[in-house]
Amino acid sequence: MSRIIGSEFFVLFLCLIAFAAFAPFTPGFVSTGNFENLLTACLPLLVLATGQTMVLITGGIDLSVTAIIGLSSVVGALVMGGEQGWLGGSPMAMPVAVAGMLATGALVGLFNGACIAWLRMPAFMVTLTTTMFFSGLAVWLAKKVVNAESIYHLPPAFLALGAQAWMALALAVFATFVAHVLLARTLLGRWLYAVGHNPRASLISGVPVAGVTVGAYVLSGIFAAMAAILLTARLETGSPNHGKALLLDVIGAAVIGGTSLFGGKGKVLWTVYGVLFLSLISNGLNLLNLSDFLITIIKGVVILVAALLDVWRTRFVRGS
Amino acid sequence: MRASNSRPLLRLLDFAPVALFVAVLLVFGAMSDKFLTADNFTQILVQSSSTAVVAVGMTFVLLTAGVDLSVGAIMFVGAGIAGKMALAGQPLSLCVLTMLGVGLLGGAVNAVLVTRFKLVAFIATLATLYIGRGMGRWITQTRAMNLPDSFLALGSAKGLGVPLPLLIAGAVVLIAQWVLSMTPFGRQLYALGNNPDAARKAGLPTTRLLTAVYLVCGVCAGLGGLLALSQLGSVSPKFGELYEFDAITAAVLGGTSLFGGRGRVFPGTVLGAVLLKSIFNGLVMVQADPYLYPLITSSIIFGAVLIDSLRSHLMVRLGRRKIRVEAGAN
Amino acid sequence: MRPRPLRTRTFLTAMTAVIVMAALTGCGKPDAPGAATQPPAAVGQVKTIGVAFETLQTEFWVAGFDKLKAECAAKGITMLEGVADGDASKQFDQVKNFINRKVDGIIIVPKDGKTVIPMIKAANAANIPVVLYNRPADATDARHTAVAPDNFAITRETVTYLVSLAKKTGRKQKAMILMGDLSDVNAIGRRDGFEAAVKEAGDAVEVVARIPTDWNQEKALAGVQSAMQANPDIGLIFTSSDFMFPSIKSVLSNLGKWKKHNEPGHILLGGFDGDATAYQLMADGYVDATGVQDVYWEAEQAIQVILDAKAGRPAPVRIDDKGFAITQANLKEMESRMWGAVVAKNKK
Amino acid sequence: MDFTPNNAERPKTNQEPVVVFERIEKSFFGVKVLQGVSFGVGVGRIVGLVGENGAGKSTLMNLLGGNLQPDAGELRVNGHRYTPRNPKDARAAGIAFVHQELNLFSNLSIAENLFLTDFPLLGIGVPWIDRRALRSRAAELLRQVGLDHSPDTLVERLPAGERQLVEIAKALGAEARVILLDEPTTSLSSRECERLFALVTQLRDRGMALLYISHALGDVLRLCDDLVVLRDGERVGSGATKDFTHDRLVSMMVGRQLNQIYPERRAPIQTGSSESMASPDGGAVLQVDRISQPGIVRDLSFKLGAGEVLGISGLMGAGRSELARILFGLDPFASGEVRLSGELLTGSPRERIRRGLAFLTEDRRQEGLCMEASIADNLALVGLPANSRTPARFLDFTGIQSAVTRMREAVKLSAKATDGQAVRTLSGGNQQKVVLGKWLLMEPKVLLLDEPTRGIDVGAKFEIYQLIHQLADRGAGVLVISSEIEELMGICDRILVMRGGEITGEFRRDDFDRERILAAALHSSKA
Repeated sequence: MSRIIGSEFFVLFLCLIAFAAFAPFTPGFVSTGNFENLLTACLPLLVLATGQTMVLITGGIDLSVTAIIGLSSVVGALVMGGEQGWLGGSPMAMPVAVAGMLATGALVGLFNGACIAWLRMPAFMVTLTTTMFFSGLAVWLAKKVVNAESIYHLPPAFLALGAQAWMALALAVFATFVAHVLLARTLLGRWLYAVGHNPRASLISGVPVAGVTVGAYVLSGIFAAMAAILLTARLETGSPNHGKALLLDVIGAAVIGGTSLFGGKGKVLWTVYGVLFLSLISNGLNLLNLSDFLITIIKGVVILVAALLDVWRTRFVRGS
Repeated sequence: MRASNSRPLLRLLDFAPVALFVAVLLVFGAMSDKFLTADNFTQILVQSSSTAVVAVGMTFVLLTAGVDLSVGAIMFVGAGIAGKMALAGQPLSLCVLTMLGVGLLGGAVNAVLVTRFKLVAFIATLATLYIGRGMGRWITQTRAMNLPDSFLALGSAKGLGVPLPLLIAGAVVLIAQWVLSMTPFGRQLYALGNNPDAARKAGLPTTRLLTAVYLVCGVCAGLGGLLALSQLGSVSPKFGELYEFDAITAAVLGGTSLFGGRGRVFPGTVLGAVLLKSIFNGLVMVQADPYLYPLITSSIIFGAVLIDSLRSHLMVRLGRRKIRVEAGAN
Repeated sequence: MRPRPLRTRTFLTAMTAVIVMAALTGCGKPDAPGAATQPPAAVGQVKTIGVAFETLQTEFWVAGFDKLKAECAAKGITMLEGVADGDASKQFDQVKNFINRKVDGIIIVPKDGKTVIPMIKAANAANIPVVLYNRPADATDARHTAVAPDNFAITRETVTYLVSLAKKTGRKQKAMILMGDLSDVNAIGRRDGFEAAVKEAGDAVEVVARIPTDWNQEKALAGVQSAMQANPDIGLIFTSSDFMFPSIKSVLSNLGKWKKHNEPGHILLGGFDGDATAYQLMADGYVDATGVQDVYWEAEQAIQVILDAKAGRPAPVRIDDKGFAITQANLKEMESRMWGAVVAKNKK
Repeated sequence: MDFTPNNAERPKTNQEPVVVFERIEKSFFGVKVLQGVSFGVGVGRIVGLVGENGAGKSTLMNLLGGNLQPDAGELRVNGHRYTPRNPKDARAAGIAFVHQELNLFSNLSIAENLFLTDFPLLGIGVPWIDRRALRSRAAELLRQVGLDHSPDTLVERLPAGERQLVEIAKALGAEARVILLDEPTTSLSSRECERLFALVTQLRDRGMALLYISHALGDVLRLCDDLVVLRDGERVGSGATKDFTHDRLVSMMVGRQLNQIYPERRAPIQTGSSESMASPDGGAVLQVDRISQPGIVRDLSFKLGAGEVLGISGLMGAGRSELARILFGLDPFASGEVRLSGELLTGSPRERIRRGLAFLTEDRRQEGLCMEASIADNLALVGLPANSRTPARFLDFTGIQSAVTRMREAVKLSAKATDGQAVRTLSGGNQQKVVLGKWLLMEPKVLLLDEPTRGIDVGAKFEIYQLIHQLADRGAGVLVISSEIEELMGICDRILVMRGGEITGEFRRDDFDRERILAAALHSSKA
């Protein structure tokens, strides 16, 4: 018993429980189709939460991910968009656009990181304001450049990412895996944890604290851009609105997984479980045909319960 | 040497928030002759009243290094119930009490989660945010409710020539500032925010203090909701949305630290709230391009936060102990 | 809490675990206990319809939603619902869930005309008829039917009426528009309709305030207050949705400018939707005109299209809700066709 | 404050001490940490409580403070049974604590700190602070402890020593009859200590009972009237201070005959390495040449030889720690230059570490360790870059693991601790060993140590001294900053004395002299 509660697979067990709970009562829950939905649906969240995990580990927080999604989605579409796109039609369109999107994410991340690491501004406020700014910028861009709210007619090569479930899956899993290796097996990974534990001690021990912090936000930005790629391809549209609703889920998923908001504690694997759990719940509730306000309430309760379980089990483990 | 001549710079930065505020006013004033008028200013103040009140409550929580993301949801639930009651013909006074009661209740829930169950404030209130939003939509059935004019009357009523919302907000601010600076409770809050462990060792009633701040925050949310209602005259399903961020922003603009132990309600938080509203008001006045609103607003907020962090940065540097008095002007 | 070496294996194990779960569910027979409750869709007969709304945030959407519910109930159809809170991706999931549950038809209120296209394609692939309710899709070869009003035309008609009143005053009137969320097609359609009508008016009307409300009553309130402060002589206000009238009322009554259309000092008021609030305000004589879209008709059409499709009768790509501008002039004869009027009367 | 009432209360007849511990038993998870400990603290006495870390001192304190309850035995205060459930009860019983790490609130004024739990109010039940009364009462307390600051001064403006005095003023304010001081001198300069001791003696003469816990045995022997020695949760000795000598005390604490407190400092020869021939006067590994930073240090110049252990003495605030921080690149300096084995030393701490510079700071908790992280992670932190391979700096875990194990043995870390254990759970001594191990891992050319043995028990101290010498014998230069002159005299080859940011004296091992060193530290150099 205590082994299960103590083990880091705990949340995965919760997932199985939730799964078992839904299966009998939820029409269409247990079916290949639904599983594909579930999987494809949770991919953007997965990538986002993974990026967020790296920031949380350094003791920071990145609220700007949703803005990054909107902005890079628009940027990408502006590059490869069919009608008025900068490279519309050309074979180079897709690679350049993807590069552009990732670059956008990296740049916004760089800005966040610079303000937080070098100007010592509180991460919460910095990313809150940049969220406002860049999502505004995304709308403004689309409006001024192509005089539209969103951009359609993206190259098929790009849309394949969304159409072919396995491609999206491959991309997301790859990204997650890279993040995992980075955290668990590389110098930067260890430095991220060290900074999260104690920046001053880290600095004195020769950790380039500022650099590492910036790195975390840049990575988070890039991962947000990847989520933007997934969403844009899936919805076949570049739009400033993509992913707006995801912010709280992202942090929720990471924390449910067991990542600490105070830094130094967290794993990509845990986040994967957290995301899986949240997605299972919302997918199941959806199929149960509950009214949307009930779904919202239950979501809140789930986050609460998960947090309580975490507190309870850390006590439990300490005790035994 | 750098340290010595950076003192005036520090003094400059101390005034920076106010300076920025004035600057914003002047710029808009220069661009629209209607902006810098008594009427418009009272109007801005009235518009700020609800945000200010909620932000006051938020300041209490931030002082203890906590945060309350659920204020907007609490407002919504309170407004929903009060609205239903009003439409059912209940007297205004009862509705008002209900809103405050809902606020108190919401605060209590958060308090229990944070103090008894030892949840991180961010997560606990994130969850209550979801739950509250959901309940609100359920209560209102996501229908917009148009309230009886008695609410609007409340908003447009005047006491000694001052709009009622302004009077209420003013009273809240004064009381809050008095509590923070003149009562044992207030001072103990600062202590708690500064060093929780030491606070416990010193035998401060930490649990009671924490509980209190979340209750205060909840009630302020309820009251803020009331002020908003009294001007809107209706409850839409978006009521109170993103208020939590406005409140936090206002507090931080006013120099409150997110890490506890530092901050004032007056002038700080109030200033922040008013600044937020004057930006929007000014943008409308000067007929700015609608697409630029978010860009300009966020830039100004960013500037304010930047200045504040530079200031505390400098403080730390000056805080370094001097060992020797340097002879002469070297 | 440090990442220990050789975690990669654990990671892969877990990932496999996930995949295995996939496999398991995959093998789960479609007629597993859950699915069993679901009747197989018989040809020509409509058992279930999936309804995916982008939002329920205003009276207007709720009215449509309720009407659809009622229609389904009347026809003995199970209605599955989904509300996406303005998140296209979430809506896509909901639509996929419908498809996965083998519904006989899907009615979507899309976030916008573009993101909905992949959803339509998905439905096409599963061979399920799709109806876009109230918001059309951009040009696409994906098979669907859109039952939608012409935001532009209706708004233009409404504003033109207001302008004509403005001209009667003989003075050049200053005008203000409350715009919706600038990334919402309907909001844009209505704004363009407004601008067009104003342009035609020549110099009879001058727009002095364009306020972005993000469909938020409070922003609307603050906006109107500020604008009235800046231009006390504003004589015409148009709101892109009726649910923002309360904000306008609040400001104007504070300024003592909340006057009936036949009283002196009245400010010309126009809106869009034709909801209960608007009806009440028109009946009381405060609002001059509002663009009405025929919610009920749209709902009936939507359901009908699906029934037809199942019966093998193809429907046109576009069914226009002509809609109309209801004004103080034609209030009496038209109010029967104004959904808001019905709602208002039912409330009583 | 007038204490006669307290004395009056005290039953004159029975001579029972104010505080009595009687056969106290306490165990955690089945491990006995206190086994039938009994002793008392009499009126007008200073009782010194000494023992190694883990001997049970802190547990005793927590019992007295009401943070813990004894499994068996009883506590008595003024002859009455005393069963506190929380710090409040303790305060009510007139017991006050002065903790090692200060518990003041830097964002509040002195006065507010003094009366935080019982503010003077305008009226009973009126929650309105009477500022005037607050100020005057605070001023009175400050006078008693001899602090001449306005009560409104923010505590963040006070140096550590004065904060300590404020803590005591707090105790007086709470009308305490028993004051318990736990390692009160760890952050004080010797002058501040003298001031503190004077105050403590004065309080004793006023009829208060004081319990004094410290590792600084010299202080204990000078200050206390009676001593109680704990070892492994048992009282192994007690009695009037005069019956104890330093050595006897130590051997009681450690439980074995410690023939010396400082290891023999032998001239570095028999180590095989090439630098081994480097004598203290040999080639300098670190050259500091006229570095100045306005307001901090002026014209500092000195050499640190290969294989030399150089001590820096001086009062707190003489600029010793600041010097170290400047050398390590944490603080800027205006003019002058620093050379590491001949080449100019510049850049970030990271760069300097790469060049072979290491720095053990005075603040173990804040700057030395990641308290929540594991022992292994802390030990490995500095060595990580060396153990990572391009591309992408993948970590060589086997290399790291072996290095960690090597270091654990090198610093003799207690065998009980597992690699995965969080350092927070270790004793001060073991924590310090982890920090040291972290730096030894990189085989530094120059090691800067700032108060390396502060708050550490005798056994661990000795081992740390040995490590220092071993490093020097391997040809590294070691710079030791310490407030304990005896310590420096015990382990250094040479001692520099600093005052007001300047070097005011230099002593070679053969002419070490406590008095002259202190003199150089206090007023203009006589060296």
